[in-house]
Amino acid sequence: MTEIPKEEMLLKCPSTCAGCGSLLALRYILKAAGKDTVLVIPACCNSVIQGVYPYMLHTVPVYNIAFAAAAACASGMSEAFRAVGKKTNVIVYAGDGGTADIGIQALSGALERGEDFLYICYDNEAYGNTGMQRSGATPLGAITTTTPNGKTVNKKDLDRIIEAHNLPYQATACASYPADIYNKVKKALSIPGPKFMHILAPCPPGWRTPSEKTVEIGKMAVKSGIWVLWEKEYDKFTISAPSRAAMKKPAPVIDYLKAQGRFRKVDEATAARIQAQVDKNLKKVAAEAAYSEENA
Amino acid sequence: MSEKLVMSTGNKAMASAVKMAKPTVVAAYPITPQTEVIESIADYVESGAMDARYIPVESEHSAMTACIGASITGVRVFTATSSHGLLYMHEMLHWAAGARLPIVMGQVNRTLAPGWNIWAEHSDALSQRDTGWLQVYVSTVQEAYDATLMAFRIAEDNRVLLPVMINMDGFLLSHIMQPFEMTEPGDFIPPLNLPQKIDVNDPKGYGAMSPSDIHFTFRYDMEKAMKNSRTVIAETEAEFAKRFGRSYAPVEEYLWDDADVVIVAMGTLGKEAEVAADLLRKEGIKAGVMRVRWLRPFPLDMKIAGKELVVIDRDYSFGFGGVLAGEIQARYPEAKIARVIAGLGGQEVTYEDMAELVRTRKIGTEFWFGIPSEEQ
Amino acid sequence: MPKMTISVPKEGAMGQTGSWRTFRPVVNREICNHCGICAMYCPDAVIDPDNEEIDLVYCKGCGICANECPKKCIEMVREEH
Amino acid sequence: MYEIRIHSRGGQGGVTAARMMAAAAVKDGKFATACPFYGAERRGAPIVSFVRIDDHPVRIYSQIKKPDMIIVLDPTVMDTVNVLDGLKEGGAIFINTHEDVQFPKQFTVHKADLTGIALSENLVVAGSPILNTPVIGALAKLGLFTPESGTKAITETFADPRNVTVAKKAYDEVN
Repeated sequence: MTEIPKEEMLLKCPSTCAGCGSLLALRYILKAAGKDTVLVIPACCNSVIQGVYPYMLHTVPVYNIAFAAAAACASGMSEAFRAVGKKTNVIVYAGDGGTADIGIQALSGALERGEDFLYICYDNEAYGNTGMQRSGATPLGAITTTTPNGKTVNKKDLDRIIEAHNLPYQATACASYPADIYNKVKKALSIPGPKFMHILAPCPPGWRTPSEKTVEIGKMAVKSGIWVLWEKEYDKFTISAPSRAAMKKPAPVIDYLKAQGRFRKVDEATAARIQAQVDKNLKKVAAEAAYSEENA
Repeated sequence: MSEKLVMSTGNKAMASAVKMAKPTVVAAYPITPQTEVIESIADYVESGAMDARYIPVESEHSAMTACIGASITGVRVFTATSSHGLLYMHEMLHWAAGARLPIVMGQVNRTLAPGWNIWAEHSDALSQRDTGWLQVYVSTVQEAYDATLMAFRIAEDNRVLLPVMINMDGFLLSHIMQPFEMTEPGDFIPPLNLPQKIDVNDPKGYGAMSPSDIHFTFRYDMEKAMKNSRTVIAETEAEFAKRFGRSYAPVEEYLWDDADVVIVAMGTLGKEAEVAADLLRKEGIKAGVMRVRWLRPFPLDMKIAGKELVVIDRDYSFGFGGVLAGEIQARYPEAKIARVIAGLGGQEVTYEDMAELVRTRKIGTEFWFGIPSEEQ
Repeated sequence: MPKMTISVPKEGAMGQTGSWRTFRPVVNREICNHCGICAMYCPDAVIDPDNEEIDLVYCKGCGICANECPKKCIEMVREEH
Repeated sequence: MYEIRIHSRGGQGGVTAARMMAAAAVKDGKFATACPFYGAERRGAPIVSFVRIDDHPVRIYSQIKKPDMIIVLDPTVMDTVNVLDGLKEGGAIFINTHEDVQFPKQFTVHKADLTGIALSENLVVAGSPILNTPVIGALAKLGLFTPESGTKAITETFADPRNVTVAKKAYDEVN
C-alpha cells in the first residue's frame, strides 16, 4: 500500500454527498493514472460535483460530454492523441446509467473497434444524479423513485456483455477496496487497447444507508458474493484476493439486503431468489477461474 | 482547360477536397447517398494517400461525438452524413458548436421518413439550422470541392471557431458526374491553432456546470462568432478567387440587375433555375435567379427592392411554411414573395416547371407544386 | 479564446463543504496507532495520512473514518452552532 | 446541348458508360455531365442514365425528357420499358444487338453486337459480358467524341487493354 502516491489529484473538495463511494474510487483511479490523463465524463453525478464555471477541482483535464456519448468521445480523443504521438491516458468515468443503458451502444462500438482507452463505470445501481431512478443496473428488489415497490427484474449483467467484446483487460472492483482499484487501474493503463472496469460504488442516499457505512456496505457486498472482484487479462481470469477469501464461506446475502433501506420491501421469496442467483454466479466465477488456471 | 479537369461525382469531389485539407481524424457512419464520401476517405487512409485516422463508428451520434473528442485535442477533423444520420447527430451538433469546435461536415441532403425515400430534400439540414453550425449549400461538383476546402479555413479561423456544414443535394449532385478542377490548395488553409485545446500541462475543465447568467454570455459569444463569420467568409471567398480564379458569394445572382421577377432557391434547383430564367427572357419576361449559398450566417444584403420573388423551398416547416421563404420574409418584411413548395422527396422539378411557376406566380400565396390548385 | 465553459483548478471551487457537517470527527490521540486507514477511506481526502489532522474546512462529517477505525478511536461529536 | 439517355440493367455498366462518355466529351473541350437515375435498383433491374454534352457548362439536373439520342445496352429492357419515350423527331438510337430490330422510320438507328464483341475477347466479369467499353468505341464512330478521347476515357477507367480492343472492334462494326 505504500506504493500508492500521497499526492491527491482532486482539490478539496468535490460536492459529492457525504460518504460517496464514487468519489472514494475516483481518488485512487487518478492516483494510479497520474497527470498525463484526460477524464471524459458523461452526464452523471461526477458531471456536477467537479466545480462550477470558472473553477474545478480536478488537476487533470476534464471533458464533459453528453449522456450517451462518453465512449465515442474517448474514441475520438484517443485516436487524435495517438495520431500525433501522445500517450496521454484517456479515461471515461461514467455512471451505470451512462454505461449500461444510454451509453452502451457507443461503448460497444468503441470496444469492438479496439480503441485505446480505459472505460470505468462506477455503479451505484441507479440514476443517482437525478435522484435515484431505476437503471438497467438496479438490482432485483431495490426501491428507486421509479420502482417504488422494488425492482421486479434483474440487474443487467453488464460485465458479461462487455466480456463478449474480448477486451485485453477487464476487471471489477469496489470502492471499499482502494488498493485493489489502484492496482487494477495501473495494470489497465499499461495495456494498449480498450480496457473496462466496473466499480461498485455504494451510495448512501440512494441505497438508504448511513453515510459512515459506505465502506462497510461495499465490503458486505463482496463478502456475500453478490459482488465479485475479479480481473481478466486477455484470457487469464483471476478472482481478486478479497473475493477469493470471501468465497470460501460467503456471508448470507440477506445481511447485505437488510443493511440497506432500498431493499426494505424485499420479501422472503425474492430474497431467496437473489441468494440463489448469487450462489449460481459464484459457481460460474469459480469454474471460470479454475478453467483459466488449468489452461494457463 | 480540359486537361486539368477530372470527371467526378459530388461525393468524390468532396472526399478529394478533404484529402487536400489533411485532417487528422475522420469519424463517420455510412448512409445513402453520402456513402461514397466516406468510402473514398477510408480508401485514401488505407492506401496511405491520406495520413489520417478513420474511425468507423457505430452511429452518427458517435461520429459527431468522436469528432468532438478528437477536435478538442487540437487536430483537424471531418465527418459526413445525410438525412436521418444528421438528425441522429442533432444533440451533438449543439455540443460541437457550443464547444466552439471547427468541425467540418459534408451533408448530403436527403428526405426524412416515413416512408423510406433516399432522394433530395433540404428538410434534414434546415431542421438543424439553429444548432450554431454555419451552413452552405452548393450546386455543382466544382463548388462542392471548393466549398469544402474553404469550410476548413472558415471554421478554423479564430474569429469564428464554429463548425461548418456543406450541403449537397442527394443524388442530383452527390452522384452526378461533372468535370471539375482538383485545385491544389497549397497553403490556402493555414495550420489549425485551436486556442482552447486540451493540454495536460495546463489542465482545464470543459463544459462543467455553467450558471444561467454566465451561460447566456457564452451563447452571445457564439452569435458574435456567427457575425464575424460573414467577414471571414467574404475574406476567404475573395482569397480563393484571387488564388484559384473561381469566385463565390453568399448569394449567387444571375441576370439580376434588370430583373422584375427572381427565382430564389438553394442547391441544384438554384442552378437549374438559371436555365428557366434564360427561357423566360426569350419570352420577354425579365427573370433572374438568386441562389442562396450561405443559409447560416443568413445573407444580410439581398438586393430585392422592386423585384418579385418566387421562392422555391425544397423543405417545409409544418404549421408555418417554407423555411427559406419564411426567413427571407422575416429579414426583409417588404419582400414580395410567391412561395412555392417543390422537390420534396426528390420530386422532379425541371427548369420548364420553374419557368411555369414564374409565369403563374401569385405574390402572397403558397403553392405546392404537384398538388392540383383546387385542392390548395 | 472563445468564451465558453472552460474551468481552471481551484481549491474550494464547490465551497467550504465543512459547513455541511452535523457531526465532526474527533481523534483520540492516546489510542490512535497511525495505521492510516481513516485517511485511506476518506472519500474527500481531508485527513492528512501523516498525522491524522482533519481539515474541518472541508470535512463533510460522513463518519466513514470513525466507522472504519480499527481502534475505534475516532468519535463523531455533534457540532455546536 | 446534346442529350442522351442510356437504358441498361443494373450491373451492366450503364453508369460507367455514361461517365466515360462525358469524360471523353470533356477531353474534346466540351462540357458534359453524366447522371444515373437512382432508384431502389438492384443488379438486373432496368435502369437509366443520362449524359448531356454542350459547348457551355451544363446547369440542368433534372432528368432528360426529350433526348436527342437513346442508347439501349440491353435490348431485353424493351420488353418492359418504352425506350423511345420522348425521343426527339429525327433522334438517334444506338442498340446493342445482333438481331434485326425495327424502329419507327423517323429515327436514325445504329447497331453493333457489343455482347458478341465482348465475348470474342472473353471480356466477361462475374458472368456478364462487358458492354460499357465497346459502346464507347461505337459512340466515337457516331461522332459524340473523338476516338482518341474515347480511348483515354477507357484507359483512365480500366487497366485491362482488352477494353480498348473491344472499343476498336465496335468502332469498326457499328453502322
